[in-house]
Amino acid sequence: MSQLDDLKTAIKSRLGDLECVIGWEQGYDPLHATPLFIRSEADLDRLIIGPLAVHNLATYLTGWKGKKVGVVVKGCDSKSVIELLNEKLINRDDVVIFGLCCDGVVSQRKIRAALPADPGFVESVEIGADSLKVTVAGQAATLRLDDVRADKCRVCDTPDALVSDFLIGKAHTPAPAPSLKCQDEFEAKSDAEKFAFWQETMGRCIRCYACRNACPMCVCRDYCIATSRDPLWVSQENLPSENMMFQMIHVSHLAGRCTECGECERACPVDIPLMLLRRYMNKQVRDVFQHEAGKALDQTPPLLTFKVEEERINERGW
Amino acid sequence: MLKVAYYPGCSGQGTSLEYDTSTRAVCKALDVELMDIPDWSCCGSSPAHTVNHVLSAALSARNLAQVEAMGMTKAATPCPSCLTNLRTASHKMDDPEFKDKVNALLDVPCKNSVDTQSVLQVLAENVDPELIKGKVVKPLTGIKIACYYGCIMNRPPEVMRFDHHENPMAMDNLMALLGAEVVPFPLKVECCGASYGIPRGDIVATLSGKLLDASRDVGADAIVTACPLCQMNLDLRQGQINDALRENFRIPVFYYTQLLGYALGIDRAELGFEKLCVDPRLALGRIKQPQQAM
Amino acid sequence: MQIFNLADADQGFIDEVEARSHQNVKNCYQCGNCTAGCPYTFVYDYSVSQIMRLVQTGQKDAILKCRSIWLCGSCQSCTTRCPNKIDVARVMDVCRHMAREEGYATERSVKIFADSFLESVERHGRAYELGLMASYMTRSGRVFTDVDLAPQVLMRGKLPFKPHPIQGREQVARIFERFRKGGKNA
Amino acid sequence: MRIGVFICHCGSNIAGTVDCPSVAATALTYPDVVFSTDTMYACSEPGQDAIIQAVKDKNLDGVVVASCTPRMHEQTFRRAVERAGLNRYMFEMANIREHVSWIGKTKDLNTGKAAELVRMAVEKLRRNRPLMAKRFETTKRVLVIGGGVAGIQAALDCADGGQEVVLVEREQSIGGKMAKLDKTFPTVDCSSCVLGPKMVDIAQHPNITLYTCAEVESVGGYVGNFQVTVRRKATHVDWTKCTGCGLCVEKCPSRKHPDPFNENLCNAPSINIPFPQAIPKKAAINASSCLMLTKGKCGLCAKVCPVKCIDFEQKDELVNVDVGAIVVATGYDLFDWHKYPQYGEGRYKDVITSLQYERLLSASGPTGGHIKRPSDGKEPKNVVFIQCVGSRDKSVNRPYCSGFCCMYTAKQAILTKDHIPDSQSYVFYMDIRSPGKLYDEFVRRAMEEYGAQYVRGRVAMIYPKGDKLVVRGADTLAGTQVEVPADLVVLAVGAESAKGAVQLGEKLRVAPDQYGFFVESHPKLKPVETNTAGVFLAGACQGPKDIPASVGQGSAAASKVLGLLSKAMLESDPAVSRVNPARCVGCGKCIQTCPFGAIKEIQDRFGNPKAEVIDTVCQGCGICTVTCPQGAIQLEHFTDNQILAEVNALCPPKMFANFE
Amino acid sequence: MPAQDVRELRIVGFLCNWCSYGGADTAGVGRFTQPTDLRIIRVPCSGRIDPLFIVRALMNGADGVLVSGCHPRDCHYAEGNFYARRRLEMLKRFLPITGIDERRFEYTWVSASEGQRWQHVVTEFTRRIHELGPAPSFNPKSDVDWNALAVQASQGQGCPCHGSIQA
Repeated sequence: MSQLDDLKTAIKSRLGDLECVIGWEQGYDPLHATPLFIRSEADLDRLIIGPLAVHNLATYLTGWKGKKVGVVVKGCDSKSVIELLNEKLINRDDVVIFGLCCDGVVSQRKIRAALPADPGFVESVEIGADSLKVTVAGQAATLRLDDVRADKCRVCDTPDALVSDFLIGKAHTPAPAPSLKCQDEFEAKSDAEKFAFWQETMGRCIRCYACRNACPMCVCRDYCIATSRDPLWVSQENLPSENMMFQMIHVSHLAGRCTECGECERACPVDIPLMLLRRYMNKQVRDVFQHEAGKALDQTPPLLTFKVEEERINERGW
Repeated sequence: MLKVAYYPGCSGQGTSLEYDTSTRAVCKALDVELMDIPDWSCCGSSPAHTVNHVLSAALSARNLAQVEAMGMTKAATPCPSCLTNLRTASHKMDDPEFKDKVNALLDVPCKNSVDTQSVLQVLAENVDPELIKGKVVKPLTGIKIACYYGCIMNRPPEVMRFDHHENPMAMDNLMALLGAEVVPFPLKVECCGASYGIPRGDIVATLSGKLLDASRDVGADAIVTACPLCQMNLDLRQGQINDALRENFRIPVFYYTQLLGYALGIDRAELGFEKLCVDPRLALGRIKQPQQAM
Repeated sequence: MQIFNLADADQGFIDEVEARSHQNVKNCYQCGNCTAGCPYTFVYDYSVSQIMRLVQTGQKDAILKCRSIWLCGSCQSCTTRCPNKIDVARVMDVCRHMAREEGYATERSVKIFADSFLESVERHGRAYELGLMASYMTRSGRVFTDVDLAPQVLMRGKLPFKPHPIQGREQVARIFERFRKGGKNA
Repeated sequence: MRIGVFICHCGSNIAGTVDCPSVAATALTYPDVVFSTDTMYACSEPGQDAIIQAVKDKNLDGVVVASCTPRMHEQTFRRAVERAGLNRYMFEMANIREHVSWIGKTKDLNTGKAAELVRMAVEKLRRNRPLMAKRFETTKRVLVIGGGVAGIQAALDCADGGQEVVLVEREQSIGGKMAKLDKTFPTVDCSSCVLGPKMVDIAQHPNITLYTCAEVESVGGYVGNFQVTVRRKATHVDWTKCTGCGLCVEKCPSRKHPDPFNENLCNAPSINIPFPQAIPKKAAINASSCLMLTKGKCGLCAKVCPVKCIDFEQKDELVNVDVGAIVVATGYDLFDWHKYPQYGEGRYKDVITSLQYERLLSASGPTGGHIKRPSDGKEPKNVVFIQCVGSRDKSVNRPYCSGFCCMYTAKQAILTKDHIPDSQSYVFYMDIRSPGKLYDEFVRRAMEEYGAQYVRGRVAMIYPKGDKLVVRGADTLAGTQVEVPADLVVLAVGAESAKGAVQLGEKLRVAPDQYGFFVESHPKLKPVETNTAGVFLAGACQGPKDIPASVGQGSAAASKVLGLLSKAMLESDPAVSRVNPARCVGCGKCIQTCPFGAIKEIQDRFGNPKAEVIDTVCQGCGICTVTCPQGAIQLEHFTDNQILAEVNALCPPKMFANFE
Repeated sequence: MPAQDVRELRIVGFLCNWCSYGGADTAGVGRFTQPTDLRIIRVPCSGRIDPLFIVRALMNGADGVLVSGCHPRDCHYAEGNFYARRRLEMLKRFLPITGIDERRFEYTWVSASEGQRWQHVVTEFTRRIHELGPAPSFNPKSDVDWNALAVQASQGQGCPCHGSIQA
């Protein structure tokens, strides 16, 4: 049986106890997926998985807190689930986790860039072993999956769900690249270049909060301090400094909690490479606290605890 | 089968030949393979580190680099003096700056990836006591032994990382395992006078004299050591000590490997009892023959 | 006894001992545990704790001229037992290095023995015990050293008559060569 | 809002390098400032009166004073504005003396800086709001933890002051370490003669409830209203019936476990009364060695007991106690000298601790007060004392001085000579620490009158030779190595924190220092207070102390307790954290990080979890405010908006740059 | 003192009330002269210092931000500086990716008795900030002449925001 069939069987076996199970279905065209909230067996027919199922469905879990739901997660998404569990933002008893062994997902942005012109509506998509055939207006283009793979998949060391009630698919032995070229290149830039870069990108930001809303760890929702008057951290001026302030709030609240699922960057309508900030912060957290959010159950986020002697914080000679 | 790179040390070629041969023999009997380090050189011993620490480390590091060339990470030496030099060199080379200085003196740089242990540590930590017990054919029942470890095999503990720095027990345990009666020897880690035998024989006479005196006090038939220098001071110089202190010690001083080999029934020729200066026969005679022991 | 003017303390000396030994001699509070355990105290002119004190007060001359630093056997008793975790034996070593560099050899026979030993290593790659003895006796003029032991040693074949030169002795010799070029900063 | 600003000259202290009238003039341009003036001494009576007058005349609802540091006069001015009818929190201070006039040399730079600090204070004040202290009733009862001499003193003083006291002691009898001592320095009077009557007072005082064989299980609540659970461990003897006749002790056939009261020098019967003066004088069974409890046969004690009080079925009992204040007097323990391998690690029987030596000296001890060495019972002639065993030694992580060892060693040297006139004592020491009334004289007497040989140096090793122990040390004054053939070696072991102190500290929310001693509020000015209101320290649990210092602290802690409970109602500081339940998502992060347990989880009326601050427990640190991503919990008087207002006052957002 | 020879720069300090603010007071009482650029905000505890305050100051154009609390283990609230240390260390390490020179932010520990140490910290930090010079503004200068628009608005010439529409 295929991975999808296995998944459907597993979901079927538990659907009775659950309000719904969150999965993916085809969106407005065959290239784009959208979340699917499975409430009956009939809904199962629409369920899809595979390289187009990009959304991190863990984002929806806090919204269902207090109700019993199921969720389908890839390896990366499962880290978000773990982090939510560790922070007691969801209850393990209330969530049935259908974990996938994932072969990676695509970046819509890269597909768009790889096609000759903006595709608009895609007629059909055929997924091969290592290629993707996209047909737009009768014209078919074949893309190598490797070329359009999401950045996070290039450095993924957790393709298989780390926590699950059902683990579906064949387990991997991942050998990820140590780092991303784009990240290394950006970090190597001078302060002035980086500063100018963020000035420019933040000038582009329209503060639509899509990055925040897509983030599984942003649990404040309506009470985000970026949009409140008390406290009033960010003015409503559409200035790069205010936009940057908002991003700094986001990154600061994610310090030690971000699982690098990449949803913020994916959701950004003006293509701000937010993962540059996320990955850099996570690197610092790893260096100092040897902590990786979502990698293990029962971890405390490092900023919610301390050690009397911090082995890796060397106070500077003042 | 456990394999370790083997560094015999210069004295193993001369004054402590019997330590080298007996060490090789017992290791073979206990399934520990000693792989000779090709073309090893002198570690510099104490003269080198009293002249300069980098020079001393470089002389040791050349050998560590040889071990690295063998593709090995674990080395063993019977001699505590060599051990100290090799381990101290490694320890100091943990500081990259120091390591650079050392490598500047070498033809082949040392990566500092080798952990050197004494053969005693290798035996104590890797060979199952039950295995040894099972191989004993001549238990040492009847002989009273004082185990003397010397000053540097366990000190300083941060560098040597073996056994206990004030009251080491590895040899005690081994000898007891072989059936000997181990007497509580209070000066296990006191210095014997080290390399001052030649330039300042008086020092050795005093310090080694104290050790002989203490071993007599606790009623030992023999002393067991793990150090060529200690053995030489206590054994070869016992006559000098007697002259200097107007004493009449006649206490044989064995290498632990000799008695271990004896108990395992290894050919006497490989154990070199005849090389001991103080006649060991009386002491060995106290060992009850197996049938008597039963 | 001479009066030492504390204002004459040689700070450069203190700094150099600390830098070369990687020890903070100011940590020493003179409890005497090093002296208490030192087996060589009976032949010293200054006890170990006094050496530490002289370093603390920058009395360079007194230290470099003294006998004790040559007689330390590096048995590690002081280092192991120091309540302030000072590597005292290393400080003693460094004092001896500095004394050597400045041409002191208060305990001449010890220096000659060490020199003879290293010369043997430099020449053969390994210590050649018989050659070393010969060299020592010639240099020190103490030709009767241990002659009483000769019969026992030779009879038991404890000293080979020929050195065991090694193939890499050139490499070893180069270590010494480079060291001499680099001087004390090696 | 109507704000008044007062710029203080502080004589020439400020006016010397700050143009105060110019600062006052600038302040008038700040938003909401309706009145601004400079004044010679704002803190003086006329200065304060002028402020009060201005509040009334100008109808002000907030006041800024720019003068010295708020650490000096914030309280003064708060009281002044209160007298003027304003809430005390409608006041801000700008520090233009310590932070401006006294450190900057250039007058115009100083003046500019002062004006900005005033601006900052004004902007903060604009976001202040009146805060009211909460008043609450207290439970008039005190818990004293630990029945050593410090705890005994604290308990008696509190009880005499009219408060009910619950005294909890872990051991079977109160008395602590002092009860084990033979004599005390520097008077050499009998320890039990001094302590005994106080112990009896504890037993007889109508205000004191004593629980021995008991430990604090949990502590809830806060100053004025703590809820404490005490675990009374099973003694297997009904203490309401036991008369302490001792018949059971006499008949008990099981005498195999070491006697802790006698520092394990001898064995004790399995049912025992630890010492003749024990309070309470009741027998208790050691469950780990009692034949009946381990093997199910014997029961001799039950047979001989005239009042039939033996109860082999007895279980631990939990007792709940409500108290208003807690005194911690858990004392210290002895350093484990086995960490020094050079002293033989216990291989040599005649190397003993100073407290074991006290038991040998004591007439109620295992040798009846005759000094007999443990190995062969012989009377020692050469006795060597080694000081600083586990004190002033970084290598065993005990860099501190235990403070009393020098003194008790001198005492023991004197007593040794008293007991064995032809004996010789040797004391290895590093420095003699004897500051105290008649203390140094006492040490001198040990040397001068009793001939104790004091040797300045540590001991490197002890080794046996024949039936002697050779002690090898240094005489650093002579610069030599020395050896003493000793018959008995007494180690002056240092003090370390009591076992279980760290765990108790967690229950009480009193932080231990890195060595496990409890941290006082202020090392100079609040030595018996802790940072947890209502919890006080007495004796060696705060750091090594001798008897008079412990007793002094016991009394000091008692006076703090009496002062606290003498008030009918307590007031809490209103500058505490407050939760905006609308913003709180109930994630509990604030609860996790609060060092004081001042935040609890509640449920709103929809059953959603929310955080709630217990005003009287919150200490106002603000860790929670930074922890909360929603900004739902705000530290009053230091809210995000208040601090942001200060930041914005100092660094006006750059969007205004174009207007420059 | 070079800092005083040139125009003052904008340096914001966040100090805990119990140790560092007291230390700054002690420096004042001891008349330990310091550069005047620093403005101190008093908070109860370094644990109250949200790293975002520092970001806010930097975004507002502060040239330097200095944070100081009680030495580790000496926190008046037992644990505040332990949390602060983690939070502030993360911020300091993070700044480089934003292109803001991390040397513009520093955190340290000064006790109430360490007046001289406080003088040293302030002097050195101010010297460093002057070496770095004024911080670049995150907001590029606007093309819009706000002053002119404000004048227009005050003269009743319509809403400046919609000036272009009118034109």
